[in-house]
Amino acid sequence: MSAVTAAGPATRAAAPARRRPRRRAGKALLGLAGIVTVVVLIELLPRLGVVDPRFLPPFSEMFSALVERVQTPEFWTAFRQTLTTWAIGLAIAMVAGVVVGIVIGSVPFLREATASTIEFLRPIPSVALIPLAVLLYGTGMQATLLLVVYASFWQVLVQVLYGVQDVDPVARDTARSYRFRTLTQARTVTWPTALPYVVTGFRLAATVALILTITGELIIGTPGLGKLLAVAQQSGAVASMYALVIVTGLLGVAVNLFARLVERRILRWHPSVRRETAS
Amino acid sequence: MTATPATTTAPAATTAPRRRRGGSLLRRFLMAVGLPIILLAIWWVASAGSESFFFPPLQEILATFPTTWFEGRITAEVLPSLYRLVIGYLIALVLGVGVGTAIGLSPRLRAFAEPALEFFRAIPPPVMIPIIMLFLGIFTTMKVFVIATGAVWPILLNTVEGVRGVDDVLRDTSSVYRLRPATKLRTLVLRGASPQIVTGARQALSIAIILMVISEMFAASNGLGFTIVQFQRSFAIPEMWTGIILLGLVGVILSLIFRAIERPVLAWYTGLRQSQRGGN
Amino acid sequence: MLDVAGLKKVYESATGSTEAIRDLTFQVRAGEMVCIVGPSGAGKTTLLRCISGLLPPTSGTVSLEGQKVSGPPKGMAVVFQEYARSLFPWLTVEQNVELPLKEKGIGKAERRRLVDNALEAVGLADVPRSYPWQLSGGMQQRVAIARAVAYEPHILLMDEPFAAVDAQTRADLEDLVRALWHRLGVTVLFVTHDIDESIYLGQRVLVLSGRPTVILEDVAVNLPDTRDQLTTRNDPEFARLRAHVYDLVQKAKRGYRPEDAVAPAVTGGRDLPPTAGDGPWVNAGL
Amino acid sequence: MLDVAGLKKVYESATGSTEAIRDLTFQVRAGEMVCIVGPSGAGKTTLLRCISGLLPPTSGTVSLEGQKVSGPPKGMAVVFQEYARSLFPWLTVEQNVELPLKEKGIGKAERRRLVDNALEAVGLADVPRSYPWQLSGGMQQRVAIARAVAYEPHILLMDEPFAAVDAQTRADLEDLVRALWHRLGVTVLFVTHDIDESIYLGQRVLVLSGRPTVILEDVAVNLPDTRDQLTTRNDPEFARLRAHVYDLVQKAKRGYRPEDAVAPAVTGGRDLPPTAGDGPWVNAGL
Amino acid sequence: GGSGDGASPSAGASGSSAAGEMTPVKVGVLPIVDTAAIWLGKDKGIFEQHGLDVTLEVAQGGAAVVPAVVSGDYQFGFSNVTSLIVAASQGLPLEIVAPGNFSTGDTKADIGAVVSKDASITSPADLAGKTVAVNTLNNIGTVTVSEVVEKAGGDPSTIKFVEMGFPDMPAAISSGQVDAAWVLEPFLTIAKNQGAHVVTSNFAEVDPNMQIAAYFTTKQYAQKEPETTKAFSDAMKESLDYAEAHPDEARAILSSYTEIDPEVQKAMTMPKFSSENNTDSLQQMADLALKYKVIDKKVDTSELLP
Ligand SMILES: Nc1ncnc2c1ncn2[C@@H]1O[C@H](COP(=O)(O)OP(=O)(O)OP(=O)(O)O)[C@@H](O)[C@H]1O
Ligand SMILES: Nc1ncnc2c1ncn2[C@@H]1O[C@H](COP(=O)(O)OP(=O)(O)OP(=O)(O)O)[C@@H](O)[C@H]1O
Ligand SMILES: [Mg+2]
Ligand SMILES: [Mg+2]
Repeated sequence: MSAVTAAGPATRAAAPARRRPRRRAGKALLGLAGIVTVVVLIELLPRLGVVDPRFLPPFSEMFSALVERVQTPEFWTAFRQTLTTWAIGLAIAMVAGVVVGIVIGSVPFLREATASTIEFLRPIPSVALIPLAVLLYGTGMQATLLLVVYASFWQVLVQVLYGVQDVDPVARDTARSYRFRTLTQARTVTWPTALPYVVTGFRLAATVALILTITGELIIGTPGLGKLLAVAQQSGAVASMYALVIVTGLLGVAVNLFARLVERRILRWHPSVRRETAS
Repeated sequence: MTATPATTTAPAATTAPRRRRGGSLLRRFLMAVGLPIILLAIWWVASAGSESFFFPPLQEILATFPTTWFEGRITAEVLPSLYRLVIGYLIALVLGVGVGTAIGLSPRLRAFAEPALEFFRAIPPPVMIPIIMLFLGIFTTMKVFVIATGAVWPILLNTVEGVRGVDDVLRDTSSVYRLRPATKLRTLVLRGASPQIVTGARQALSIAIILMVISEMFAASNGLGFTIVQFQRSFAIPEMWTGIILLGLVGVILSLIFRAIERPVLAWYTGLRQSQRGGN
Repeated sequence: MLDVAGLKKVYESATGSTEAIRDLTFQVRAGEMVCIVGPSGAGKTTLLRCISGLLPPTSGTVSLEGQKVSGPPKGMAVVFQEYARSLFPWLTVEQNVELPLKEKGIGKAERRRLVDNALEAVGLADVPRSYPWQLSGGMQQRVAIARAVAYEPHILLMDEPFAAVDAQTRADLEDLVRALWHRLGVTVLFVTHDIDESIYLGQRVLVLSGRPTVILEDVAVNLPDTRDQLTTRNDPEFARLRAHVYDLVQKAKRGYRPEDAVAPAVTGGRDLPPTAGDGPWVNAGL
Repeated sequence: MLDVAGLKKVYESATGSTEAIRDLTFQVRAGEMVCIVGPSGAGKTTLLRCISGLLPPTSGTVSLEGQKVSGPPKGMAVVFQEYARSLFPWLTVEQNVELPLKEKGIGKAERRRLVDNALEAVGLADVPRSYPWQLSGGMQQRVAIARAVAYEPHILLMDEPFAAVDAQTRADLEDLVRALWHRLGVTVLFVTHDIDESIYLGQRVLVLSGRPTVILEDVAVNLPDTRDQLTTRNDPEFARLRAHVYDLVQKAKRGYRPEDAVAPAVTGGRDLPPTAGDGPWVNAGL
Repeated sequence: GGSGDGASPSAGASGSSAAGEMTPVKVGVLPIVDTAAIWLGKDKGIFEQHGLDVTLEVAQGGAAVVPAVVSGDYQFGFSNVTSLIVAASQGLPLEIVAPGNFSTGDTKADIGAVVSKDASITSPADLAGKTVAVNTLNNIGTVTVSEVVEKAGGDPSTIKFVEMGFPDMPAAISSGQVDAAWVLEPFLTIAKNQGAHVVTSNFAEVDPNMQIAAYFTTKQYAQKEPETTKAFSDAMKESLDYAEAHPDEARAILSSYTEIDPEVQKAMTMPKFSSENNTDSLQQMADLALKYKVIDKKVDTSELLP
């Protein structure tokens, strides 16, 4: 009675493989639904008179302003300039934040010695540094870059500091017992543990950097989308201004999509990703 | 084979660490002030003979400090700012943890809300403020709102990630023992995510301070940030520097308070992480 | 009571799929004590997780008291193989044991009593206020056991629960589980690698094949109901069963599968004698 | 080779201090295989962690080859009791085993060979590209063993390394460790709860008392050097040793301590006979 | 003077350099109506004729312009006179090289005015005790509004000034968040279109010929580069005169650097441009700044002039 007849080769099941992209598509659809909800809200609020359409125009007006914008070459120049400033600033902040964070976080002495200074420097708003930035670098990209790096560096640093602290003691002991070199330990134990924190840090820093790129351009006058925004604002071109706001918002969404994509690849082992990709 | 009288805890062992702990308090203090003092010294020396209008000597800045702040500005400018800061921060905390937990628990909700949230997150506050003013006016409510909406992101993001990363086996344990949703939330999800929530809360603190300043740059008539901007505009540069220093000090003090609150909340976590690092 | 029918579990991952359980069918009566042995990586943990409703099976069903299991059922306690990770690091030992009782709605005084008794029973009465990470591996495992014991479940699933404790403690805990079983009439599924233990504890021993898992044999343990560490283990029937199960596990380890027995060309088939253990409750591989 | 002198370890925490190890003194010669047994929570893990230089002792010293140990020494491999947490979840099985070899500076081809051999030896040749969390508990433990084996250490510390594997695999792994020991002349410290295992493997068995730990007895295992699962375990000397060690562990569990033997008023003192094991390398409870 | 319609860039250069070796200068300006003259001048090639290769750097506020000029990143900048007076009072060595723009003197339709939706506010005196939005506290707006209120018999110290960007003011008035707002063009026109009425044209009321803004550089730069400074000063003055003489062109140039709605652009008032600094007005502004505690010591504005 205990004999089993059901044999059948180990199923390299094809069904789930088909299911996965569909699930991802479903997710994208849900996200789209979220955006559409917001769009509908922005369209309706002014139309229903909840807000004055002169100050918050309906989405359709913003959108047509955006369409007009997108056709001008100066928009694309500005767009490229903004992206450049943003990308360079973010890259500097990420690299510096991660390196400094891992070094400081791994050495208890450094961690203790720098804690108060970090807490002192962190809350100083970049906007208060504008005169300094201008003084040091004029109004070119570098001045805005200074603000961008200053603001987003702390985001990364703090995330990395906490991430480094999260290393499993047993994993750390394993590394030590096999006498991993400091650098190997940082690379193979500390870094992967901190990675989920770094990804969050990246997402935070990416938007902070974007915000400061735009703000810097807006206030200092570094060329870019922010400068267009400043002009639109000064001229009372409301729809046109919101069109640019939409562009920055979309940039933010793109950054997040990118971060999620990266996360799915490099954090495959992490419980959060594991659970969500498991059947 | 000498027999030691057996007591579970060696009495000698209990006094020594207490002394050590007392010593470490002084050490901790020295650690905390060491680097700042060095940096201040460098600043002092480097700026000593400064002719630059925008980089006055540190000596001059420090000399301006008392007259600038201690003659009424603390109550007139700093306290209102701090009030708005604290309220905004608390709102961000509640909102961030609440929404973050919901999003972290439900992949569907996350898929739905994330792009829209990311959209708003990427919009610079200086651009958003005019819109917010339409709804909330120009006074305290608006500023509190700006602080809250800016500071909520690190908390929200970290909470989402923390909740997502809660240990599987613990999760299973909780379902097996059929913990009620409320208990599960309290004892499993929030506690499990607390290290990361604290990270976010820490981040948010400095962001809140930054946004306090930014919100006071628009439609303001008092506040620490407002005062700094005023100094900056009226070319009262040493005064502006004292304001920046004061901002930093506010940051340090708030972070000390934060640490005092964080310590008991995360006692288990630090204990866990340190338990095997040296055992003492 | 418990009815596992045609259970199959395939793990999917980006790199490919792993068929952990091929086809399991068996029943467990209420109040029965069933031990499960099988080679490492066979799918024992997977089986327990399916039974406890934590893992949806790929196909087949698990029913408990006539109800199809789709989430963790009421009155069940599980001791996980990853005992260390199943303790809440932010709760003390005491709180860890108490938490499920609170959820069950047991009054404070009663809770106290249950917690104290359970900790006492596993030999941890002196560390109630320690945190799990301040304990040794074996002590952590005993906390997990105490939690399950204090919960007084109807059905108790244990996954190698004594792996990290010393021989003497292990014997004590074995007797504790049997005492609990007697006292509460709880249904127990007990995964172990210790063949002696499986026979000492169980009324039946389910021997699993290697992955993908099917049942090799369902061995009935015809030992007297009152067992004790000395006499039971010296019983000749005990020795016979041990040898038999050991033999089965060894075969499983070598890759022997029941279907090999009917497949004509396989060497080494047929060397598994039909056993007396195939009671009415077994329907392996239907 | 290894010299532990007056070792004492007290864990400090906010809630109070726990004296895990009171006073341990013993030596291990190069190339010796020493097993350590003792009740759960005795301080075995703590001892290994002190020896491996991961945990600073409260007092006393550990020296290896004449050098005081202050950090993990060269050429050491440790299999941790928390095997699951000692595997890096972000690396595949293969990478987990390979990483220390890379650190050691071993060339690629040689690394491949070592990794493949080690995985083969522990029976995991078929899952090199899985992640640890895709494996069963016993498989994870075997990955940790494979990592230590592939490392070809001078000194190998193992903390209940076979707790999660089935009986047959356990026997195979025991033979694997002995083969490795023979082949490389590595010094092995092996913590186990399985008394049979300790005798089967060791040249000496250190029996520890309950917490705070001292050495109860250092039992010499006078069994022939070539052992095998069948004949060795049937050796009458094996049975004698097993009974003796079992007796010791049971006493330890009941709270018996060597100082009780000299304390005049303690009942049950004196019932521990001086054993032949007190060789020149033991100085328990100095 | 100037070269008429400036159609031929190579025509008789009044500057010192030949067309081949232009001196590059950067000027920090704001994207507002007040700077129309320099944009027009650049467009017409007036600066080229003076041997200057002008780059106009747009900033949002004076906050960025003054430091940039002080640091030498910009050679010249545009700022309202009160800011310059404040800078001077703090010892910042600035020098006015050309006037910027002036009040039209039309008390009914100047380029800046206090507007309100509140029908009960009709005279400046009614502003006492009310909330009034200005773009920058303690600056030209608060000073002139206070002065107007006092002239009308109100108590300026009871006005609650709040700070807000010009673009946000029409909305704030509309929604009643502020009782009144001091706005400049084009927001003045926008606000008026939305039903706000002008309470007072504060610039024109203070002084019909009030100088609002100026182009400046640092004293060091003026000393070090007297020729470039002179060239810029000359070109600027020429541009100002040109803009004043060709109001339609000045109005049209707006679309090159702003996004003002064409309707608004047509309806709005243009400021007055003139090549002569109004020294009386400057001194009066300094005195008012002292009076309303924007600065704490008297400033002699002649020191600001070359
Ligand atoms: N999350 C997972 N993803 C992919 N495969 C898995 C996963 N969990 C388990 N497996 C595979 O399923 C099989 C059975 O695992 P399971 O944990 O049930 O074994 P087990 O019988 O409990 O073994 P052990 O006695 O070693 O604990 C193993 O081959 C394992 O590799
Ligand atoms: N981090 C810690 N903080 C406080 N006490 C600890 C800590 N780690 C271990 N202990 C205590 O030290 C004692 C010895 O622990 P250890 O882990 O060495 O025991 P063990 O002999 O390995 O036990 P087992 O066989 O159960 O693994 C235990 O009583 C334990 O409670
Ligand atoms: Mg298992
Ligand atoms: Mg241990």
